[in-house]
Amino acid sequence: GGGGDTATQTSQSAAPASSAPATKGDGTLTLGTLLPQTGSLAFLGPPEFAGVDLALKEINEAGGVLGKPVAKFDTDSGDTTTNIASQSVDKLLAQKADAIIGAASSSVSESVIDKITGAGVVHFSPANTSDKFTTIEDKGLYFRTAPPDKLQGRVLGDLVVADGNDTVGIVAMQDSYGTGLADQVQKTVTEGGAEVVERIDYDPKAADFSADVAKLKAANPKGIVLIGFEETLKIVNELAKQGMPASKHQYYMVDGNMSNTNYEDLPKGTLDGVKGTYPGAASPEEFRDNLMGINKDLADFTYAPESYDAANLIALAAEAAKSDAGVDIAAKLAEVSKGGEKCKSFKECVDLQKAGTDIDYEGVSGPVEFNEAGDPAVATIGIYQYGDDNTYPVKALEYRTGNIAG
Amino acid sequence: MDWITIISTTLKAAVGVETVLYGIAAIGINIHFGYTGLLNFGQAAFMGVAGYGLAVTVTVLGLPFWLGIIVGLVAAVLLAILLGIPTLHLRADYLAIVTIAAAEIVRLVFRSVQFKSVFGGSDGQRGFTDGFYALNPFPEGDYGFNLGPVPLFFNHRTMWVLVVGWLLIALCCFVVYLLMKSPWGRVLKAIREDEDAVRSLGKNVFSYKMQSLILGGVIGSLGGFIYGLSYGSVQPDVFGTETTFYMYTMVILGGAARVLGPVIGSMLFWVLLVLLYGVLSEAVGAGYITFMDTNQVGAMRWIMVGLGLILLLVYRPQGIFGDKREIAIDAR
Amino acid sequence: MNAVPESRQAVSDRSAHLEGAADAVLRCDELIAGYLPGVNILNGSDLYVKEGELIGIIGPNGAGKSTLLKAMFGLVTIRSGTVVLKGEDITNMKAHSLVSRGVGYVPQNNNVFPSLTIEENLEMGAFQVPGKFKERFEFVAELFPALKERRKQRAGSLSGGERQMVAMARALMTEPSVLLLDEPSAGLSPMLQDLVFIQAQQINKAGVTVIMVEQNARRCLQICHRGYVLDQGRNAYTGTGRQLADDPKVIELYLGTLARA
Amino acid sequence: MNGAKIAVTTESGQPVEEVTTNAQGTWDVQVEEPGRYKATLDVSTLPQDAQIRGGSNVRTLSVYEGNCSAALFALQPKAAPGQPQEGDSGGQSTFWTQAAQLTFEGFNLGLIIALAALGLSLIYGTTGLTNFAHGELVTLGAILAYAFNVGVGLHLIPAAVLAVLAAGALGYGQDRLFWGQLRRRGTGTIAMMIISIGVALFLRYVFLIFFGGQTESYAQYNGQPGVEVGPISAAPKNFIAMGIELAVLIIVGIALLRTRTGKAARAVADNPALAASSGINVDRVIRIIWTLGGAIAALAGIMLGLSQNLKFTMGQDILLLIFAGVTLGGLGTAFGALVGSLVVGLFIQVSTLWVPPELKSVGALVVLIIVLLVRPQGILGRRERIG
Amino acid sequence: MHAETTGTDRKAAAVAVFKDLAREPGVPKPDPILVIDDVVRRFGGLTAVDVRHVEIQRGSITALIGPNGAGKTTFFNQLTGFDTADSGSWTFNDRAMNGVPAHKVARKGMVRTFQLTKALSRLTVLENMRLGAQRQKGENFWRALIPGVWRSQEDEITARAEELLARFKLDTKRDDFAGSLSGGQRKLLEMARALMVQPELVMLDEPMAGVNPALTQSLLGHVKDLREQGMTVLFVEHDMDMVRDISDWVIVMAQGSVIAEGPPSTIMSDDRVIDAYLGAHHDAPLSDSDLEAQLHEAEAALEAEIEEETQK
Ligand SMILES: Nc1ncnc2c1ncn2[C@@H]1O[C@H](COP(=O)(O)OP(=O)(O)OP(=O)(O)O)[C@@H](O)[C@H]1O
Ligand SMILES: Nc1ncnc2c1ncn2[C@@H]1O[C@H](COP(=O)(O)OP(=O)(O)OP(=O)(O)O)[C@@H](O)[C@H]1O
Ligand SMILES: [Mg+2]
Ligand SMILES: [Mg+2]
Repeated sequence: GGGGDTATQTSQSAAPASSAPATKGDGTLTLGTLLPQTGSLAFLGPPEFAGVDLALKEINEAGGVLGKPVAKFDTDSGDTTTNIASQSVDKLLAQKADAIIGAASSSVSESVIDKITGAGVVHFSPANTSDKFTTIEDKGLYFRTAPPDKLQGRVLGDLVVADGNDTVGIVAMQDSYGTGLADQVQKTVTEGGAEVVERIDYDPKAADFSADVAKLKAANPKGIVLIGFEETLKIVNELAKQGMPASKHQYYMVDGNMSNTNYEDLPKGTLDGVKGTYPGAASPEEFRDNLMGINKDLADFTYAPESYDAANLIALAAEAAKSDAGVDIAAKLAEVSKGGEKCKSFKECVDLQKAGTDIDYEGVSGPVEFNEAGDPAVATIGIYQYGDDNTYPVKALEYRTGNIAG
Repeated sequence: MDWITIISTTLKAAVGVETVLYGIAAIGINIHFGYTGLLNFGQAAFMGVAGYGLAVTVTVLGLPFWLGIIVGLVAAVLLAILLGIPTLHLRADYLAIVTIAAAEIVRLVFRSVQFKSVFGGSDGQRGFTDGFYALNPFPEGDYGFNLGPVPLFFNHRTMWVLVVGWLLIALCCFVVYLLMKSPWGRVLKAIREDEDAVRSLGKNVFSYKMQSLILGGVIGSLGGFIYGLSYGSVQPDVFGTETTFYMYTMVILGGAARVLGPVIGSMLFWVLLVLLYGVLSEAVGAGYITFMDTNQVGAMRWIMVGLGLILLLVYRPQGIFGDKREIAIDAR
Repeated sequence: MNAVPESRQAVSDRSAHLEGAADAVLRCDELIAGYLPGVNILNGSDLYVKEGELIGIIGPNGAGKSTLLKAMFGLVTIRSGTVVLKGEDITNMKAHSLVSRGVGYVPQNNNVFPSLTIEENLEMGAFQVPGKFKERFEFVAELFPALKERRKQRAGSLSGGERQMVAMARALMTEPSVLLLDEPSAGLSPMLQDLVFIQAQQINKAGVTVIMVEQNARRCLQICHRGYVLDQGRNAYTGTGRQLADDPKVIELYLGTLARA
Repeated sequence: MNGAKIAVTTESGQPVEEVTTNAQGTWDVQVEEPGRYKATLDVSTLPQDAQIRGGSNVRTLSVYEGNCSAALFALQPKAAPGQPQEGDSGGQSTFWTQAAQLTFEGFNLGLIIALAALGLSLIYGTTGLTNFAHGELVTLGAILAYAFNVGVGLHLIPAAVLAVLAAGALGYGQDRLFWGQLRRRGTGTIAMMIISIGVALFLRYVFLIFFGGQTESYAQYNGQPGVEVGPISAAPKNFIAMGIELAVLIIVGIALLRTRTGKAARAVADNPALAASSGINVDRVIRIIWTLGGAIAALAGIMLGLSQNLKFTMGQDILLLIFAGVTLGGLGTAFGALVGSLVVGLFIQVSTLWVPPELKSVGALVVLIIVLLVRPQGILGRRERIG
Repeated sequence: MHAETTGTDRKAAAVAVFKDLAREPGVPKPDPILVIDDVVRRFGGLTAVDVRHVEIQRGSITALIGPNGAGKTTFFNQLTGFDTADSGSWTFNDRAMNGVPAHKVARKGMVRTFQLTKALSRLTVLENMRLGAQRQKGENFWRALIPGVWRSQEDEITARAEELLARFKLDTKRDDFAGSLSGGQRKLLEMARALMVQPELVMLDEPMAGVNPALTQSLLGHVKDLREQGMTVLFVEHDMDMVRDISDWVIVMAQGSVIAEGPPSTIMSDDRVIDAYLGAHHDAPLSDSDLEAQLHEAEAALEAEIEEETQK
């Protein structure tokens, strides 16, 4: 990866003392990424970087933004156990980034949002799901394409109930993604008349998950909702070990743990019949092929679509604003995301824009329409089902689109 | 290669917020470990209870900022007492494991779903800094100067944090300097060497250890405040064992039982971290290094940091300021 | 560190001293050694010991007696000078390989393994000759019956004197041909002190070369063939044990008159 | 359930529609507006012997624009009057089943920790080095086995054997080329401790580069289904792994107590200079210990990987537990490490009977603190003499 | 001999006091500073200390002797609060002291040294000494912050420390780390540091083992001076010359209990003491004839051994 990152830094004359955040821009749209290369979410880094890289490749092939190729600087967000994200942001700001894509972890984003938005730069996360960001003070500069857990939780909860699971167990990773989604599922499921007999929030760093599963087993739910990231593999193993295979209990998964190629190594039929919800209207297959073109080693695709959409949206907003300054981009982001002629790729959209048409970018991760808080307002959730080979087919069982707020 | 950015970020890191907050907390560790020989591996917990004390007081209870600071300090003192009473009678290695365990307990409780309404779960708390920034004497804008072509600027918020932080560091160092030259400090150092001997000379070892634990813990808590105030938020995982390990590294890098050791160690650590990353990521970005991709730069940085640490200590086991003679004395 | 007593009469001249060294089992020449960089503790001491000799080294505290033994035994780095054992240069050779060449050593401090039992301590003494353990164990158990009773007790819980016995016994496990003893009688009851000195003599009679550092100087000089007085890292006096014990200068500076009173 | 009547009303009570369930027991109502609706099941239309679980026959749902919303009325056989409701009984036996399972899991985890702790304890015991890189040695073993297993394509068993051998060799090399050199230079144990943090960082991120950030599993024994043994259900691999772990622990423990090299190792731990004076080749003993420690750590890693899959931080994640186990048992004793680790493992797992699993380490750590307060020298440690 | 020449009332007084005392274990003294009753300490099956009744006379120098492992050090540990006795009680200056923690014992004026020395390795010799001084103003946290408060006291302490160091021949080592001292020097430091406390009762555990005899002799003079200043000294020692020279009274322990008490001259000829402790060659330094005899003995034994070997 990393093609086309050569930034033109010659224009970087000394910054004038006590200058207000740049509002004009320097003519080049500079993107910074603040994504996990290390730390506990390091496995999310490759797909996210690949998503951004893919978008950038397409944008620059289509002529760039404002007539110039888009520059990009990659940095490491680490995780919250080290404070390197802050240093990374310093670097990106020093390099005059106009928008920063990241971070994966809500906690990390929270720790740097003041710094980023304080500098008048767009803070655009492909993965934050914490509901704090809806109300956070962000000067209107914070956006996210993250999978909206309210809608997904609702769809998933509904699915669980509709499948006739009167007793449900929820096993959720203990962070804002896991607990947010789990709360929504629990609410929907309970409303729907089923009983959540066990809700387990686990520490993703725990040495093992046998106690968590033993607890679940004691409650013996009919349906089991697994919410988390790739450590779900361990839980699936543990479920099999403790005699709760997918053939006896109906498992449900979510976007965070569905797109992991490691399941293919499980014995045939381990995940047969498991259902899951995944945001995005399109079949992910073609997109995945494109991503593999960027990074052939990808084994997990979580948040790649969201990252891709983030980069595209920023670029389109910059085009619409005719400026690469963060504040200007932020002002246009909502506009390009909704209300206009629908278009799906940067090239298509930018051509429409050049023709003076109002556009509505429809992303890989969903329709992406921003509300005032910078959160996506509409989303499409696909429902998939695993087959005997532990993979799910290209085609979803069904798609549900809805307003996230309800 | 964007050398200007690399140099600028590196130089800023040398005095930046992270250097300050780790440096302060490391001064506390130096009191514990360097002077008294207490293996406190739970310094992060002192930072944590302080940060959370402040955050919870302001956001959950809605009390003013300075009250939050008081609550944080009291929390740190209480933690010290709570940790100290049972463990200070034990051998040093047991104190280590108990403090690690206590720190983990504190962290896990902060991040737990059970107490989410108080501590905010894994995302922590935010929105408690207004009181602090209301005191900011710097009008909005950037402050700094150009070092040749290298711009060195901080915005007004950072400036305020840095001024307060470095003043605190200066104060702490001064206090440590005074104390460690005094008979009080002598007792601490003696306890580090052999408790029984000190006891036989009529000093209340437990009381001194407790004083040391509290003092170091309170200084550590200042680091926690700086963290919360500069980042505008507190998160549980920041206060993990890793943080404490890094602070130990800083203390040893600078030279244990030296007044300025932890501060210099912290500077060195962050400079190393930022410089290596700047050079590596720029080299990869500019295509000078082709055997790595973006995803590996972060890892490569830590590999180099690991190597750097190893080399520094191999060639200067006593740290920057340490006394070679002291190392040569067999502590066994 | 430099003020050497002026009256180095007995060894005023190195060559005179070393005349006898021709057929020495172990000899040190001009040893310079120390612990900290730049600080020498031994400032060129010479020593030799002939086959079957019993040598005593005495001197004030901090003179470098223990350092000299450690240097010979490879536990302190020698900065210049040589140590020769039976014609072989053993300067800075590792301690364990000296043990296999038949040198035994009883350190002054920290001379037991605290977490090992007495029996295991002795077993470690016979590390290179495990086959002989039983036989030698019987031998030392007879010398120090207290040890046999306590064979399962950890050395860390022993009294000061009991440790000293273990230390001595440990060194006797290998049947060394050269034995270096650093204050073997310190901390022992008068009865056991007697035993140690007698034993040293006996061992020596059986053909073992013994070098003994002692603060129980009078006793030491009484039994040794030749003695060295070490001061500030140099040999201040040498002579036969009797000569030294009667030398008024030596008495005044190093022996004191207490026992004579 | 066929033929049950369900009435759907808006929240305020205006009727929307009434439906009867079809043969599959499902029903469907189309509503015009998004909002909150009530669905009420007419209990009288249910079969005689069935009742609604939970009792309430009303479901209040939110229906959103363009979406459907499901409501479920779960039925259960009506209990004969006077008989206790099903679900209350059997609570006791589930508790004990769960307790049995958790105890088993406690041993399972405890043995793995013990194995890792043994390696740490050996190295700490002989060299005084608090090795913060030990977690990475554990990871190293797991990853080496992965490389032989998935990379080279060997079956896991020969791959594991190779990995343990290789890790032993690397342990030897580490001491030979690195730690041993440091010792020779007279580097103090504190400096070495910090150096080990450096080594840990170095290794961990080398793993990240070569292994990647995601979780992987071995090619064999992956997702092995469990078998029921009494109240316990476990995969066969668990039993075998536990057997191997226990055997290794006991053999090494006895070897340390009984063999000459084992005793020499303890002697070196006590006093290296005196050990050398006794004719022990200190460097050689330490090298043997490093070799052994590396190999045992690797075995622990493989076992951990077998039961919990592999990740580049797997060793780091259990390091705290390893330290806890070592300290709890009393520093420097092999059986102490075993007992201490078992206690840690057991408490982590069994405590979840009462505390939420996310806080399971808290339970174990609290116990650790309490034990140390009662027995400051650790479970098997002994007091020293003073003066 | 030093003390004899300056010999004054104290020595005379002590001699007078002890002259008429019965020579039996547990004999009451006219003015005891320390009174010990039924102190027992067991380690597993081993009874290390089992002392019925002992009194230590104020202002005297009392020696505690006994074979290795008799329980002398353990006894010290009990009295000074470093170990908890299984049972027993003792009073110091008529105040009950059992269960009092070690540092309080020291503050009350009862200070001990350690047989296996405890040098504070990474403090200089001078700092080691200074630490011994009591009631230092600068040892309080808040006062430590204001150097003016403690500076002058520190100077006094330093002066006193340097005086003692000179006497103990450690003045050249003043600024070296205590960890770099030789074995004998550590012993000296251990004792000098205890004297910095200026205790009423100083308990020395084998203070002179490993100390050069010439120096020992001059230090004994110092100890006698201490007695002149009113200090009470209780010491453990295996060097009979020293015991004979300075002690006013000797207590003998064996297998944990006190088996005999008496003035040095008579105790050395007590049969039990000779059997249990002194052995055959106790009374005088070996004369040459003794030595010869010994040698012959040894030779004979050796020959017998060799013969045995050869016969096998
Ligand atoms: N912690 C302990 N555990 C077991 N036994 C012990 C312990 N401490 C001391 N002992 C035993 O108690 C006895 C008395 O020991 P103590 O150190 O008091 O002897 P001592 O009279 O001082 O002898 P020495 O003259 O050799 O110093 C010894 O036999 C010793 O082995
Ligand atoms: N580990 C060490 N580091 C630094 N200096 C040391 C060390 N050990 C001893 N010395 C110094 O070396 C000198 C000689 O010490 P050594 O132990 O050889 O004396 P010694 O003659 O054996 O005295 P003693 O009779 O007291 O045992 C002393 O001045 C001491 O301070
Ligand atoms: Mg010596
Ligand atoms: Mg003793």
